[in-house]
Parts: sequence; structure tokens; C-alpha cells
Amino acid sequence: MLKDVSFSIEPGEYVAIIGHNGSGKSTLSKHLNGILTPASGDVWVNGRNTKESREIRFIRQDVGMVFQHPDNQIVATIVEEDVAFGLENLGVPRDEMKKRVKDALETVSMYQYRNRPPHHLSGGQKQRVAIAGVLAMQPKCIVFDEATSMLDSYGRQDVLQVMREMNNRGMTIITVTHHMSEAAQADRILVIESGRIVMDGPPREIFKHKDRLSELHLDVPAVNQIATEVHRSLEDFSADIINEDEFMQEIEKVKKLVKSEG
Amino acid sequence: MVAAEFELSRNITIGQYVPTGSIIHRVDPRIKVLAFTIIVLAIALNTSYIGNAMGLLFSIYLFWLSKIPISYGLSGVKPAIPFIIILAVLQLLFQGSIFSGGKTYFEFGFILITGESIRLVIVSAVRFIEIIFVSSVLTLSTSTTELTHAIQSLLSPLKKVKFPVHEFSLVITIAIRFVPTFAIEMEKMMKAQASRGAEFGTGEWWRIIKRTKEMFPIIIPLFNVAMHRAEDLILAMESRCYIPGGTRTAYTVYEVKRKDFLILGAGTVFAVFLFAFPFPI
Amino acid sequence: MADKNIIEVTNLGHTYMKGTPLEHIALSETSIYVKEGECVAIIGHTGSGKSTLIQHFNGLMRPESGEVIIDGENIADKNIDIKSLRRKVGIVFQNPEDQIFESLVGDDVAYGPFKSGLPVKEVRERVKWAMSVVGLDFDEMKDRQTFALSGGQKRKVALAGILALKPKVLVLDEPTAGLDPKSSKEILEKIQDLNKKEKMTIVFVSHNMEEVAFLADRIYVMAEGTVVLSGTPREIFTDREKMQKYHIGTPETVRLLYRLQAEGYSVRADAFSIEEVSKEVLKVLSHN
Amino acid sequence: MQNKALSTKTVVAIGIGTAVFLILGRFASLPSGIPNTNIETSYAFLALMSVIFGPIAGALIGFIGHALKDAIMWGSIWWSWVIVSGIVGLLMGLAWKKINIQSGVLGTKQIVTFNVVQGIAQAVGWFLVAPILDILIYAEPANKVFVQGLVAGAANIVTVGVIGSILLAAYAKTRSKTDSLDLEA
Ligand SMILES: Nc1ncnc2c1ncn2[C@@H]1O[C@H](COP(=O)(O)OP(=O)(O)OP(=O)(O)O)[C@@H](O)[C@H]1O
Ligand SMILES: Nc1ncnc2c1ncn2[C@@H]1O[C@H](COP(=O)(O)OP(=O)(O)OP(=O)(O)O)[C@@H](O)[C@H]1O
Ligand SMILES: [Mg+2]
Ligand SMILES: [Mg+2]
Repeated sequence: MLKDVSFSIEPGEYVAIIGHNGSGKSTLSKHLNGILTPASGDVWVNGRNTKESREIRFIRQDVGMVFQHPDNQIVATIVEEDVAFGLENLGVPRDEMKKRVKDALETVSMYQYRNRPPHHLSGGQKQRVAIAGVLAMQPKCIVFDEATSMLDSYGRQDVLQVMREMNNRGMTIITVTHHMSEAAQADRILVIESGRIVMDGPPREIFKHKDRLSELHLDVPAVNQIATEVHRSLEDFSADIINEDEFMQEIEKVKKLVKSEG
Repeated sequence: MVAAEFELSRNITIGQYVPTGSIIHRVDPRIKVLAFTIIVLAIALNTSYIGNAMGLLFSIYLFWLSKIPISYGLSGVKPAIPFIIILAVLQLLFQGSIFSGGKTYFEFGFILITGESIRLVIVSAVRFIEIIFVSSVLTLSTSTTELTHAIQSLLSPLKKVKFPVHEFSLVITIAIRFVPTFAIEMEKMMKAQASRGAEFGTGEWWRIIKRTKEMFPIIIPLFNVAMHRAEDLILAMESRCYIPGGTRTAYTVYEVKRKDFLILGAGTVFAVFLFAFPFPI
Repeated sequence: MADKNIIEVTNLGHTYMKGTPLEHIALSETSIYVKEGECVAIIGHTGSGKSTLIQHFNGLMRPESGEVIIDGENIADKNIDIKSLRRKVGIVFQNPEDQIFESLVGDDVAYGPFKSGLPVKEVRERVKWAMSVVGLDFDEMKDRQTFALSGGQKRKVALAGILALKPKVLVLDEPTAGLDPKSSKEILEKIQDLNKKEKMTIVFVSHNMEEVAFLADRIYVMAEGTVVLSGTPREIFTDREKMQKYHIGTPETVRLLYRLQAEGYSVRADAFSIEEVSKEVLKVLSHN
Repeated sequence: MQNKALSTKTVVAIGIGTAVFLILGRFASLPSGIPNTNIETSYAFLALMSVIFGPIAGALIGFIGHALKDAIMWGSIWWSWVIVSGIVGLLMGLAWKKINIQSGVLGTKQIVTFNVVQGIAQAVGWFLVAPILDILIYAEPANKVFVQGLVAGAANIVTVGVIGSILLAAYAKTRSKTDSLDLEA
């Protein structure tokens, strides 16, 4: 399904992968922790080749994954045991496990729910539990495959906040998303089309190519659309805006400009 | 079709755990399962009136000890009542010729009602209720998670004969985890298909094929959904380093205290007494 | 016609698992109405009772307390013809693609009409119509295997399956959740066409505020099992305090206007299309 | 397979299968008209799982699923029929290699094999093993258990024959990916 894909991601980067349905995003992400192994070429994770079956355990410890459906990732019948599942698999001693489970649940603000069965949680809460299960394993990188797409706007904000916080702590974040405003928050965007990477660059660069993106059934963030619209009538206003903060700054800047001119 | 038919209980847990924090709740789950199994066995093997009366009292005492309202136990008995009645009638009609003895009360053709067969009817009905009571106390006072741990731990000697104990208990965990999920899924499916005009359980009962076909719109989608969920779950487990047959540590560990042994001892003594004491009637 | 209420819910209440320790009040004292030909959105935080409410519209649930009147018929009435009610009000559930069970697309769409006892010719016509409405070519798609369709196509098939019943009211629960932007847009446009061209009454539940702003004539906001707010999108989205209080997201465009207001600029917050917002921004920039 | 542990796939399939078996048994059984005897759609599902995942999966799904269902519905377990469910799952799983559903080929031959195997498996289970276990474990009257076994078994064989065959066909189609992919383009 993938063709000729080459790229590398640095520690601490925040990368978004976008592309329409069936373009190969999930296939690509599954290569990143060795769930799929390449038919040709190699995937190296932290110096380990995913083809080496002896290394798989270390690779998966380094690269955690969170999937789309919050319900299908929870194995155990109560929250804290689910968070511990990965640690049990790694053979982490019990005292250490207790500590890590507590830390992970606190990071996603779910500690008070630790004794709940998963079917008594909302979708957003379940997704946070799934993230805690990965966090507890202390990975260096987490791949989110449309992890917010089944959530309501509040659940989504919660998960995005966890993602940003983890990135601030130095963790590498890779997120597959259909939300352009979500992708705009990343340091870098990879655009995929029929198994190939067709664009790769910082959001600002990517979102400059509106026509190309719409050919690929993609879009630009609403803020950017407004900026473009404003730019059309007022040339001083930059069309290169990709988030709200920039938009506000641009308004200040342009206002000053208009004032000094007028 | 009544609307209430679509409301499946999405909170199906075994026996609906009622957390009261009683002494019974605090017993080590492994010990609890063992003790209750022994008691149920003793009750099942008991055929005397007095023994069963004691068993009944004892099972009520267990409810009191566990601070769970006895109404929970009764609601467990309720669905079994038709079953108990049919069983009783059949036993009354047919059993006499096998377990003859005592006074003969009625005889017609092969139907023979004797003192012995009447006793059998009463005793098995009461025994049935006792067993439901006792098992209810176990399941109402033990969370499903604890039960799974208990099963895992009680089976662990089987590791010696290469029985995959870990996998077995993981299977049970996953099953219990997904039962409410599929209850919700099934409810949704029934509602969705009913919205398209599907009807369930209509038509004459002898048109078995027609009635069977009515279930397609539910079973096929349920199966597809189950397969998708299974695929997702496999990915999620493997991503979290689940390796079949690998050595794992355990997050939850129970320690048996002296109190637990005392309870096991008391249960065993009672069971042995029920089983071995020569009750006069 | 414009004044006739096709759905009228008065003081509706519902409690799940009544009489158990897990008893949960999902709806209480909920009142809403929907006029014929309207497009109404129901929004609210997860668990606020939206799905419970809409299941009363076609008699999947009967009112426990309160009253539900659909096109003049009281659904608490025991003698009501439930089958014709279900044909009148078509509900498309969340992730409706899961309900597909026939192996061919055409057969699945035809299931509803067949169940309502229509002759084969009529069924065929309806399937053809329903598929064309959602943008699936009848001849090309009817013999396709359902399992081999993409997510967006499956959802269209499921939608067609309900449309084939020719309902007067179409009720959708989260019609675009989990779809990519292109498929979402297609589905939304189909829904809008149904409302505007086919004059079908639409009620939909959504978490996506862009979508609500795009489609809805009127919005009901639910919180903790009851309606807390109602009005046109303009009225609702300008009420910033309430939106925050009831955990309702804002369209990205409106959020920007809020930011401008917070900075002390005087802009209307009742604009939410890209064009309108741009105009407001230009206004800010030209005024001094 | 002998010494190796169950694969993740098998563990998950059995776990999820057990949950579905339980739910179908709990909510998708239709009264057959005879007391305490229902048309159990869950056995059609069991048959399919056995054919896809083999006899061990079949046995475990039947056994654990039925035991949990009893525990949930009654609070106690009717062991004789639980054991039979396990045996039926096991026996139906014996058609696993013969049918080889993963190949995606499902002709008349496979359908016939499936139905012969499920028929025999259930006949053995319901007509023979169930009544005998009932008599041994619960000292139930012989006439009653044989009648009940006969009715339950017959209803189940029909149900599995109808639903099971259709499910099998539907599943086989999803396996023959090759020709479906070019359709998708
Ligand atoms: N198990 C499979 N067998 C055959 N083809 C597959 C399989 N899984 C995926 N594909 C195909 O591979 C291609 C890429 O799929 P992938 O799931 O990676 O897309 P995606 O970009 O993640 O899409 P989405 O946005 O829908 O998640 C698709 O054309 C899909 O049909
Ligand atoms: N069958 C049921 N049994 C028990 N509780 C239920 C049932 N259905 C819904 N509930 C509960 O009732 C409340 C309202 O549920 P409902 O599905 O109507 O909410 P919703 O607004 O549609 O939420 P969402 O946005 O998550 O779909 C929730 O707390 C839910 O957990
Ligand atoms: Mg994907
Ligand atoms: Mg809902």
C-alpha cells in the first residue's frame, strides 16, 4: 500500500499526518512500531530495525499507539488494571507499576476514576484512559491515529491538551488527523496520497498550497480561510496565518500600519 | 411490540456487584470462591429435610453477613421459578417409580407418587433456591475483576501441565470487559433495524425458519462489528507489548490473611457437617 | 403548512434502569417542537440525553412522563400504528454503516421498503430514488458488495436505506462523525438538499458546530437531560457565557470573533460564515 | 501449535467471541413454543467462530460463554449444558481444516460439510451428552431430559443450518479480497 516512502522524525518533534480516507495514513503509522513490517525498505526506530523480531518489544516500548475507537483499546475490566496492562507485559515490578499507573492517570486527570469499569466512562474519558495506558509505558514517542475523531469537541480539546503537554515535556508526537486546525498546531505536516508522501513541511508552508490541498480532498484551517479572504480586500493583511494567535497579532500589526499611513 | 423490549441491560455484570464493604466483601476472593464452592457442593449432595432447612437458614445468614438486602437473592430466584415448578411437576409424576419408598399416595399407570418422591420434590426445590442464594452472595459481594483474579489464581497449579492459565484468564477478562459493550451494540442494532421496519419474534412459533431469518439483520452486523473490534483490540494489545506466552507480572496481588483461613475453615466445617451428619429426616 | 408542528414534545421524562441502584435520569421536563419543513439541530454535552430524546420520535421509546405528538398522533397511544409511524419518521443512528447486513448494496437499501410490503416495482423505484438522492449511481452501485465500500460510501448506503422509506421527517444522530472532510461535506450537502429541495423535515444531533451553523434553522441545547437553550444559530452562538457553561464548542470562525470582542473591538458575534467573519475583520481594520 | 501459547489473535477471538455468544444467548433467543427451550441464535455464531478459529476456540467460547451466561442470568451455573456447549463448539471446530474458510472459497461442498459436521456435533451434544450429564449430575428424570434434549437439539440444528450457512457465506466473501479491491477503485 505504501510506495517509496522516506522520512525521518527527530526526537521531540510534533508531526501531523494528513490525507483523505484510504490514502495510507494508518498503514504508515502501523509501520512505526512494527505492527506492520515493510515489504521493501527498512524502518528504524531509535536505532532498531522493525524487521528484527527480537527488537520488537523494545520498539513498541519506545513508540506507543493510540487508535481511533476509544472503546476497542481497553482490555481490562477496570481502569487502573487497564493502564497496568502494558506494564504487566513488560514485566515491571509491582511497586514501580503502582507508581507509574498513578502518574499516568494523573497526567490525563483520570486518577479519580481508577476503579471504574470502562463502560461507565464517556468516549473522551475512555480515550484518556487509553492514552494513560501508553504513557505508563514511558515511551519516547506516541502515535495518535485519528485519536480525536470519535470525540465531541470537549473530549477532543482534552486529548489535544494532553498531546501538547506531552510534547512540551519532550515527547515525540505523531498525529493522524482530519482536522486542519489540529494539524496547524504541529511543527510539521506530512501529506499522504495513495501511499506516497506528497508534501512535507511546516504547516505554514503546507497551507500555502490551497489548490493542491483541495485536489487531495483536504482543506486549510478556517482561520487561514478568513485571512485569505481579508487579504483579498486588504493586501497588507497576510494570507499566511494558520492559527488564532497569529491572526490577532496580524490585526494589531495591520491596525498600526493603517494608523501610521492614515 | 412494546418499547421496553429494546432496553437491554447494559450493566450486565455477573450478579451485579453490590459494594457494601462487609466482612464477606473483604475476604480474599480466592478463599471466597473455594469456600462457596465447598458449601454449594455440600448443599447439592444433601437430601434431608433438616439439612436443607439448615442450608436455607445458612444462606439467609450469609445475606445478613454481607449486608446485601435479601431482595437481591429473591430476584435471582424469580426467573427460575417456572423452571423449578416444571422440574417439580415432572419429578412428582415420573420419579416415583425410580425412587420408590415411603408411603404410596397415588398410583395411576406409570405415575406413582410416594413419600420418597414427594420428599425429593420438596428437597430439590429448596436446594435449588439455596444454591441460587449462596451463589448470589458470592457474585454480589465479589467484583468481576476479583472473580477473574480468583479463577486465574486457583487455576495456576495447572501451569505445571502446560495449561495456558494466563491466556485463559485474559480470555475471561476480555469477555467480561466486552459484554456490556456488545449489549449496547445489540440494543443499537435492534433499534436501527426496527427503524427500518424489522420485527423480531413475530409470527407463529412453528415457522422456525422464518423466525430464524428475522434475526439476520441483527446477527450479521453484530458479527461484523465483533470482527472489527477484535482487529482493533489485537492492534492495541500488541502495541502495548502483549507477547503470547511471555512472562508477565501482576498488578493486583492478594495476600491471604489469617482471617481468610478462618473463614475457609468455618465454611468447610459447616459443609462437612451438612454432608456427613446423619439427619433423622 | 409552515405553522404546523410535526413534532411536539411536552415535559418528556425518561429514567433508565428505574428502581435499581444504577437508576439514571436521562430526560426530565424536556419540551421541544419542530415545524414541518424545518431543519432543527439538537446539541449538548455527551450524556445530555440527545439520543434518548430522538428515540421517542418513532416510538422506539414511549414517554414515561410527558407527551410526544408526531404529526398529530400521540405516541403514548397503545393503538397507534407503529409501523407507519416508523415509516413517517426515519431515524439514522450513529455509525449507521454498522447496520448494513445484506451483501449487495441494492438489497440493503431495499430492506425497509420490502418490509413495509410494497410491490417489487415500487421498491425498485424507491431504491433508485434514494440512491440518487445520496449520490450513488443506481446501475453502477446496486450490485456492489457492501463490505468492500469505503466508510463514506457505506454511510450513504445506510442513509439511502432510511430514505427509501420516504419518511416525512428524517432524524440523524451524528451524521458525519468519523468521516473525512470530503465525505462529511458530501453528506451534509445531501441533507441540505433533502431539506430544501425535497422539503423533508430534518432533525439532527451533532457535536460539530460548523455543521450546525451550516445546516440548522433552529437549535436546541440540552444539558443534564433537559433543554436549556433554544433559538436560531445566531442567537445561540452569540451567547458566549451559556455556551461555555453547557460545554458546547463554538465554530472556529465564531471563536475568532470572540477573541476580537475580548480585545475590545466591537464586532457582531452572530456571524459564522467565512465571508461574514472576514467582513467583520475588515470593519475592525478600517475603523479607527 | 502444540507447545506454543495461543496467539494474540486467538486469545482476542475467544474473548470477544465469548462476549458475543453470551449476548446472543441472553438477548437473541426466541421462544420455540416449548417451555425452557429456545431457538438459540448464539449457536449459529458459535458454529462460525469454530469454523474460523478451530476446535479449541470453539470449545472455549461455548464453555466459558455458556458458563458466564448462566452466572449472569441465574447466579449459578448449570454445568451439564455448559459442558455440552463446549463439546458442541469443539466438534463443530473439527470442520475447520476441511472448510478452510480463510481461502475465501465457499462452494456447495463446503456448505454441505459444514452442515453435516454441525448436525452431527449438535446431535451428539444435545441428544446424547446433555441428557446423560443431566441424569448423572442433577439426577433429573430421564424422559424429561431426553425430550428436552431432542427439541433443543433439533431447533438448534435448524437455526445453525440457516443462520450459520449465511454467516459463513458472508464471511467467506470478505476473505476473497483479491477481486473486491479492483471493484473499489
Ligand atoms: N487489511 C487490508 N487488506 C487490504 N487492503 C487494505 C487493508 N487495510 C487497508 N487496506 C487498503 O490500504 C489503503 C490505505 O489504507 P489506510 O487504512 O492506511 O488508509 P487511511 O489513510 O488510514 O484512511 P482513513 O482516513 O480512512 O483511516 C486503502 O486503500 C485500504 O483499502
Ligand atoms: N440503555 C441505557 N441504559 C442505561 N443508561 C443509559 C441507556 N442509554 C443511555 N443511558 C444514559 O443516559 C444518559 C443520556 O444518554 P444519551 O445517549 O441520550 O446521551 P447523548 O446526549 O446522546 O450523549 P452522546 O453525545 O454521548 O451520544 C447517559 O448518561 C447515558 O449513559
Ligand atoms: Mg486510518
Ligand atoms: Mg448520543
